[in-house]
Amino acid sequence: MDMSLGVLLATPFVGGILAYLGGKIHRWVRYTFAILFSLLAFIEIFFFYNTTVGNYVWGRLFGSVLVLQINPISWIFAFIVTGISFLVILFSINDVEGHKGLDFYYLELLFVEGAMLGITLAGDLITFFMFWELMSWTSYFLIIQGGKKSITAGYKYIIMSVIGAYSMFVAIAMVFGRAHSLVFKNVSMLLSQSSPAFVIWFFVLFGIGLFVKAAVMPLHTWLPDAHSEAPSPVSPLLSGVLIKMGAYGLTVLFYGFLSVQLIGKLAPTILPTPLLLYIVEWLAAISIVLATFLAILQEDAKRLLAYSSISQIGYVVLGIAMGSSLGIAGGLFHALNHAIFKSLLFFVIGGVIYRTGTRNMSELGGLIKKMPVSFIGALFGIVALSGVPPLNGFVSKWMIYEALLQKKEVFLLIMAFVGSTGAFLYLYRFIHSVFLGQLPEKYKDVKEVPFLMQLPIWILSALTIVFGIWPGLAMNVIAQGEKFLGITPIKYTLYGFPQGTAMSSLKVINISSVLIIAFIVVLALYLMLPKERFVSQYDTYAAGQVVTPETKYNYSYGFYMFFGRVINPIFKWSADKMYEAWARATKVFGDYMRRVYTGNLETYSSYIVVLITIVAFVLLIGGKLW
Amino acid sequence: MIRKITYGIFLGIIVLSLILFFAAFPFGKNKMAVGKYYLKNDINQTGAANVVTAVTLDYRGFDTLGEVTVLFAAATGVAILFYVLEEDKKKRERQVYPNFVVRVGSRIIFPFILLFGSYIFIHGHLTPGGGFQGGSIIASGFLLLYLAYPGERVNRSKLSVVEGIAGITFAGLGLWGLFTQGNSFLFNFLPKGQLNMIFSAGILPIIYIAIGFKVASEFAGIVDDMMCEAVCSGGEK
Amino acid sequence: MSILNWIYLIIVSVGIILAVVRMIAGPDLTNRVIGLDVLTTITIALFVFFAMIFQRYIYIDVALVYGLLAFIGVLVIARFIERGF
Amino acid sequence: MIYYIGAFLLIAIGLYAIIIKKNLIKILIGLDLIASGTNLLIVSIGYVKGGTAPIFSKGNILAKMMVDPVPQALTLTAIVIGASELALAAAFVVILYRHYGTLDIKKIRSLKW
Amino acid sequence: MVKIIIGYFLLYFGAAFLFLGAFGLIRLPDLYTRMQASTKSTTLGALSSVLGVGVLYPQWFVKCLVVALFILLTAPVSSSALMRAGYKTGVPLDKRTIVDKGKEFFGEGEKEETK
Amino acid sequence: MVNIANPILLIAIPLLFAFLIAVLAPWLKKGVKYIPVIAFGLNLLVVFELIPDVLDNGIVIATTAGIKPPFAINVAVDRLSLFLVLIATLLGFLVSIYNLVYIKEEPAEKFHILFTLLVTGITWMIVTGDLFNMFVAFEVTSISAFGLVGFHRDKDAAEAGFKYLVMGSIGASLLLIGVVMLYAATGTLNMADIAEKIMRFTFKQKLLPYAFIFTGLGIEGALFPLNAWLPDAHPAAPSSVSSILSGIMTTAAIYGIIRVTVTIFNYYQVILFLILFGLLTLMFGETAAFFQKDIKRMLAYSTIGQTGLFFYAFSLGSINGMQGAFLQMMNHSLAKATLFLVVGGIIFSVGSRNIDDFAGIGRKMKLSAFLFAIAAFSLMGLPPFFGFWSKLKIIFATLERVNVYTIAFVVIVLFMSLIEAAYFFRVMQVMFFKEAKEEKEVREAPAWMLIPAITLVVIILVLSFYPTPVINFAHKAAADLVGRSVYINSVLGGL
Amino acid sequence: MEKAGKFNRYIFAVIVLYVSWILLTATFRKDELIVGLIVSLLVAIGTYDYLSEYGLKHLSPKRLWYLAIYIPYYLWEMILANFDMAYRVLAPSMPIKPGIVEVHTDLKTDTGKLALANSITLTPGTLTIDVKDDTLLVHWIYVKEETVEGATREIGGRFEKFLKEIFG
Ligand code: NA
Ligand code: NA
Repeated sequence: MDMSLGVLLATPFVGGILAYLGGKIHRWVRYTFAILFSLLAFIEIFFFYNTTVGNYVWGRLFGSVLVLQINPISWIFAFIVTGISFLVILFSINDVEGHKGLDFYYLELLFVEGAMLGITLAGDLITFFMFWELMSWTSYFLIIQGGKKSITAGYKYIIMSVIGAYSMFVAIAMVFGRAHSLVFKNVSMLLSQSSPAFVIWFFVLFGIGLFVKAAVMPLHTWLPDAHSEAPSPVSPLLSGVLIKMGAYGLTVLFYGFLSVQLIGKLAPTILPTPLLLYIVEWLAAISIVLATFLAILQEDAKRLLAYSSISQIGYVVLGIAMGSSLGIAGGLFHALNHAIFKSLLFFVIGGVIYRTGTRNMSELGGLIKKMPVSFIGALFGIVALSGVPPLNGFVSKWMIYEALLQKKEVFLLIMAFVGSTGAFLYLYRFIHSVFLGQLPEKYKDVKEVPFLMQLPIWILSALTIVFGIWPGLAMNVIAQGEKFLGITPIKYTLYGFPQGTAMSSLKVINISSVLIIAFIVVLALYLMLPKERFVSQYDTYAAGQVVTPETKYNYSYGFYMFFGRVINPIFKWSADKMYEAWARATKVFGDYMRRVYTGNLETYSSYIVVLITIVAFVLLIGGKLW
Repeated sequence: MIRKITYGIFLGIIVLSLILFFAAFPFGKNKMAVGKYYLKNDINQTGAANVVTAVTLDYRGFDTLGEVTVLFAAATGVAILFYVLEEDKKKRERQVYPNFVVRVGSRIIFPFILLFGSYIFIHGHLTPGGGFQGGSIIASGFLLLYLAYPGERVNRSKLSVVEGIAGITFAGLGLWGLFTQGNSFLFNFLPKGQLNMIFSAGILPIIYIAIGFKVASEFAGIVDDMMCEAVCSGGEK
Repeated sequence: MSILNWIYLIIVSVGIILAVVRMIAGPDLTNRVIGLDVLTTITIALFVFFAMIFQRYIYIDVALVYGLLAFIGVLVIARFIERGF
Repeated sequence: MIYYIGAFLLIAIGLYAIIIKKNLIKILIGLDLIASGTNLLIVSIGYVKGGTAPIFSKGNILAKMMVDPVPQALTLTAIVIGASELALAAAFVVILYRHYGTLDIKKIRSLKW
Repeated sequence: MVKIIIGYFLLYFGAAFLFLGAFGLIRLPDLYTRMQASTKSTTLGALSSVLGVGVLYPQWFVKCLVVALFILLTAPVSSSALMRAGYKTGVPLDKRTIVDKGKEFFGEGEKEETK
Repeated sequence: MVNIANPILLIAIPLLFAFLIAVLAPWLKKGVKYIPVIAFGLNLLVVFELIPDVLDNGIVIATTAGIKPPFAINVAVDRLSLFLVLIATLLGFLVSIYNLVYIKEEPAEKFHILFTLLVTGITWMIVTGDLFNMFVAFEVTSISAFGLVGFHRDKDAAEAGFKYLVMGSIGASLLLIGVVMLYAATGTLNMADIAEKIMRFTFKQKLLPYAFIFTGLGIEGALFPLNAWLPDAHPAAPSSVSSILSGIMTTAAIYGIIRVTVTIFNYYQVILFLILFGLLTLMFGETAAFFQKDIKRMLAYSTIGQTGLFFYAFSLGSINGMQGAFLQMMNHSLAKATLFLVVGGIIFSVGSRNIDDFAGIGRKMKLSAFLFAIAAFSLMGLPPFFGFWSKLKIIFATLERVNVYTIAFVVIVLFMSLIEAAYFFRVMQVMFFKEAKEEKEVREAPAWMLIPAITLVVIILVLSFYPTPVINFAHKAAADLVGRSVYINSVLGGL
Repeated sequence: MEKAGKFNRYIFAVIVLYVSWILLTATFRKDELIVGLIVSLLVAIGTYDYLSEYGLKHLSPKRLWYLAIYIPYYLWEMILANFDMAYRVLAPSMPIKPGIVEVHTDLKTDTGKLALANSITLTPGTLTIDVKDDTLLVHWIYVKEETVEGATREIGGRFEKFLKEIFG
């Protein structure tokens, strides 16, 4: 059984190489290999359903063993990885046909899959980090294949990723310095014996790496660009799967390496949740709200979905950070659900772009008649995303609300609701602008996407129903996972939650009242604004984005213009701008630094003399270095 | 000005610290450790009357190989820097009118310089001279010839061959000692002979002769390059 | 006998000083070089003298080498003066 | 000790020339001064009070009376190396002069920002 | 004893002329006259000195002779070269100079060529 | 059958062949270029013969003149030296293959001579067991390098070469003064002997000679602030030379510092102080690299940065730190040599050194671009490439003790890695994803220029996926180095 | 005088060099003599062409005889010259009347002209600056005759008759 983990992990990599080489023979050889191996990986996953395979040693390094493992928690994420990757490859076949460098594209696609699979299967921190880095830069190469703008976006992405990864690296190295073994078990043992300061350092540094990937505000700035500029089939992979690696990492960090009790010991527990987790909860909640507002402002459909992803991953992180069995279950479940419906929506918009060539919502409209399947997919997607029964998003969001209620974290609950309510606004905009309304003249000959591109839409739409109606399917694994982490799972049935459990005692009144408050907030914002206002044709306000000639936005068709006016002040200090300023400062500083190299011989030789003088001086004053 | 004073002070500090350091090992004091060993064992180990030569070529012969290599590299480097295409060379050649006294005088002195140089490196193991000094003297003879006949050049191919063969002789002798005799590079496998005779000190005189040839040809090459540069590009600026 | 040697040394040293004075005073390069030229010749004589004082036969060889190099050096400088290279 | 100090001064003056002087030839002279100073230092180190040159010539000089032969051998090596370096340096100066028509280092600046 | 007397006589004779050559270097008015003094005097002085040593140590005589021959051969050559260099670069003649045939000797055209 | 596992052959063979070039050049103008290949091929054989001996005994010592050390110069190859000798010889061999096609300019035979001497000098510096001999080897190396930097004889080459020469000469003199000070103090020049005799010296007495030797070697070793010649010289040289200069020469000088610091001086009082040099070198190198438009200049600055990195790791003073340093040295040597070789080929085809002119190379010179990418990845330390393992080790070694300083160090190291990643990714973006402005006829470099780079990349890949033996070896080398007794006792008491 | 053949000149060179070697080593020890011969033979290969044009003819007894007479005469002239010089340098009035004059020579060989030039340089008050064809340019510290003929008689005449015999 041990070897099989290696086989599983190797599958996508081997597939990638074979697809690359096969592509040199014929494109269908390439497709065959790509589809076959991604499907194979997906099938192999099911052999590990509900099992825990520990510590398959695949190498040794610096005295530490490198191990692979799988457990129900990582299985969930491995499942998402392989499943969505398979669909992405299916979708790609028509979508990117005819582009240059396709062999490389599929190689990268399968390598990203392999890297993400590696993260989920990692049993020690070196392996984890190695695949984490591999994921970052292989996905970088995918992103920058999306055209001119994608290069800038990719650059931002890789820089942020590397910063995050390095932060994580420091945390890992700190542990290595003490434990000399980085197998998860040893890590958690070490952390349980370490001083609070050490644990906090570890927590923060490791967490930053994960937050960047999970795009938790304020470390999210790479995501809107990267997800929207990436090639159509890559966006679902990024939004659906890649950012979930952050969620997986957080789960492992919070409950694998540490535990609620341990985190609780780090600081006085006056809050419903241990302090560190509480902070994470707040960051997640802020992400939910702000990203929602930003999503509302977007003209670009993919950008809209990208901001939506930030908001939705906020729910996942919020759930996971809560520390309660229900919250964690909700978070994990939402991770799965988000993977499904967000990928679905990206596939849909990918299809639209494939047919119309644009993703600017103001240029689209009325596609419902031309692309009915896509419309249905979009409908399923937005319904699921908004958390409306009976689709899957409803269940997981409801679990999170309930968990918040249990903990009496009212503010967070309100913020979560605001996020949901806001989601209605942008999703309505999305489906209205694209599929409803008037069909522009130039798109009157548009056809439905080809079958291979429809297939993922069908499958994912079906899954939103499946997991909505039978949440027990997912809860089965999640519960096993919670058990694995040492958390008592909540009770569940195939169709939902049995009587007498937390979920069954839904305090509908409470939830409703919070929901009403949320509506009032949104309405108030709406009413506060003048109805008409002259708007410049080229308003350069860019919602916290870099204002460069390429990214100048045209808001003359602003659908939710008023929102922009409201939240403008909030984003005056936008995180992105802060990074920009910081980068600029670094650059200026660096520019000064390099002026040391003047090119003048006399300066260079004087450096030598000065250096020796210092030593001589030290010697003359008594040979004390400090 | 401030710059000058500053660096003056800095260098003063450095000199002071150096004085401080060497105060512990004063001038004229015997500091020998390995040196004693050489003075004691020179005659029976190498048979060279001049201990400096014994050190240079035997105990530290490996250094000398390096030194020869450095010179070789420098000569090659100069040749690279002054490399001019053959056509350019001809174009730039100019007739120069040298002093008659210098011209004829040099012609007559030149053979004696060669002889003297040879004398110096052949007696390298007996007197303070050696391959380097002898070689330099011979090269200075070439310099003299250049001063007398600025337009002419030595045959560079021949020089190159001489320096190559001399180098091969040195390294080859070292390897010969390594492979056939004492399993040690530059092993002195020839008889040590009688002190103060030319045929003494084993391979040392051979090495010094090789060095003499090598140094002579290399310095001559450098001189050739420099003079050619001076003559050929004289009218350019 | 050593007093004789000392007197010799003193006389020659004065000569050296005078030559150095010319080297420093100039006023042009050629004048400096004739100072050097004189210095060279004196030095050769001194080398041989020291060979006697220190009983080192081989210093005479040194004198020859020195003389030769100085001679060529002066020729080089003369040429340099004339042609500026 | 005066030899030592002389050697140090030569080295210091050489360094000073390299830092302060603008003329390439003077920089070369600086380099040579450093090398000469170093050589003087090496030779001075080997000197033993009352010692003679380490050569067993006919006079039957005893090994005890001789100065250290090692520094002399080292100097020999160092001189040749210094000369090689200087020759190469001079060649560079000639090439620089050919390209820039000046010996002023301030004016040789194609590689300065 | 005779050896010592002759030897030291030669040495001091040499020393005197070495000094004289250097003194002429200081006293005489221009390059050319200085060179007259220095070349002749120092050559003879060195010659005499070296031979003096050779006389004092007869076993070294041959070697000293070689040195002497060397000086004899090289000294005029270097002075000649130096003087021509000085003359061609226009080092001024003393104002007492009564005749200068150098201009016609070298000729303008040739001077051009060597410059 | 003669025993060829003698480290002296590593020097004698190429010297012999270098002289042979001079002899044959007048007749075999075209043929002499094969001689360096033969010489370093033979050297590779010798190194392979040496490997088992060194692995078994920890050190192999060879005498000269048939006299025991410390009375005659000896040559010693322990694990650490073997590590570097292997790289030097390998690079020498591969790059001389590259030169077969690359060097077209005259005087080619002189180039081949100097190239052979350069690599020989580097090897020599690494294997010698005598301090003055190290100075001589240092000079062999640097004089050859000066000549090679000036090989093109244009404005840049002349200026860069002159600066390099002046700096290098100052460095050599300082090194020599330091060595002489040690001789004055101990009366010997043998490294092991000095190490033994210097034990009775105080910290203060050791400081000045150490400072001189350190500065002298530091100039060649590209340590800040002594490295300013490097960014001029490395780009001015022909690419094949740059790959040796950047790939192994600076490393060899750093090796010299390591030897002197640990084996001879056993100078742990200053070793922590050296961290400063490492970090500053790293910071200035990487920062300056970020601003470059000329690819070779960028790579040269990157060399400074990388040197800072492994020097920093060495300065940690622990076995783990040194292990990391050695791994990083190896990674840097292989990767940077590859980069220069590949870039040389690209410049060969494109005719420009400006990064912006490389647009579209990724499609036209696929293999070159691919090799560039792999080498760059390894240099940056991206997993799963070899550089990742070495960087991992360095960070791990730093954080053996967690405190404010180590955290700050790590942050600096990682931030600089980030900058390095930033500029390499920028180059790759241009190469792979930017369309060329005008359609130029750009062809792939000739096979003989690609084979060396391919070989190096294959080695990098093998090391990436099978790093354990090298990692273990580096650990043993570091342990031997820190232990000191293996070296000193073997040289003085052995044979 | 006829230019001598190569072999002739080579032998001459060997002889001259060998004698020099013996002078240099100042010994008749067997090893030195053997090595000296080898060295002379080798050095002569490369240099006989420079050393002389007339080879063994230089060694005819008559020439050697004149040489033997010339050397002491020359040395004597040199000593005289120096006293003359001393007088001019030391005399408070500094009796100089410098000038640059031309001197004619009948000598045909380069070696002869060189010997003449050097002799002039080292003897009273004169110093050869350069030689062209059969004219010597001489700096004279106390000019007695400005004309070529006069100067030739005053300066060169004394040596020329010897040198004509020696270098013919
Ligand atoms: Na010698
Ligand atoms: Na020698």
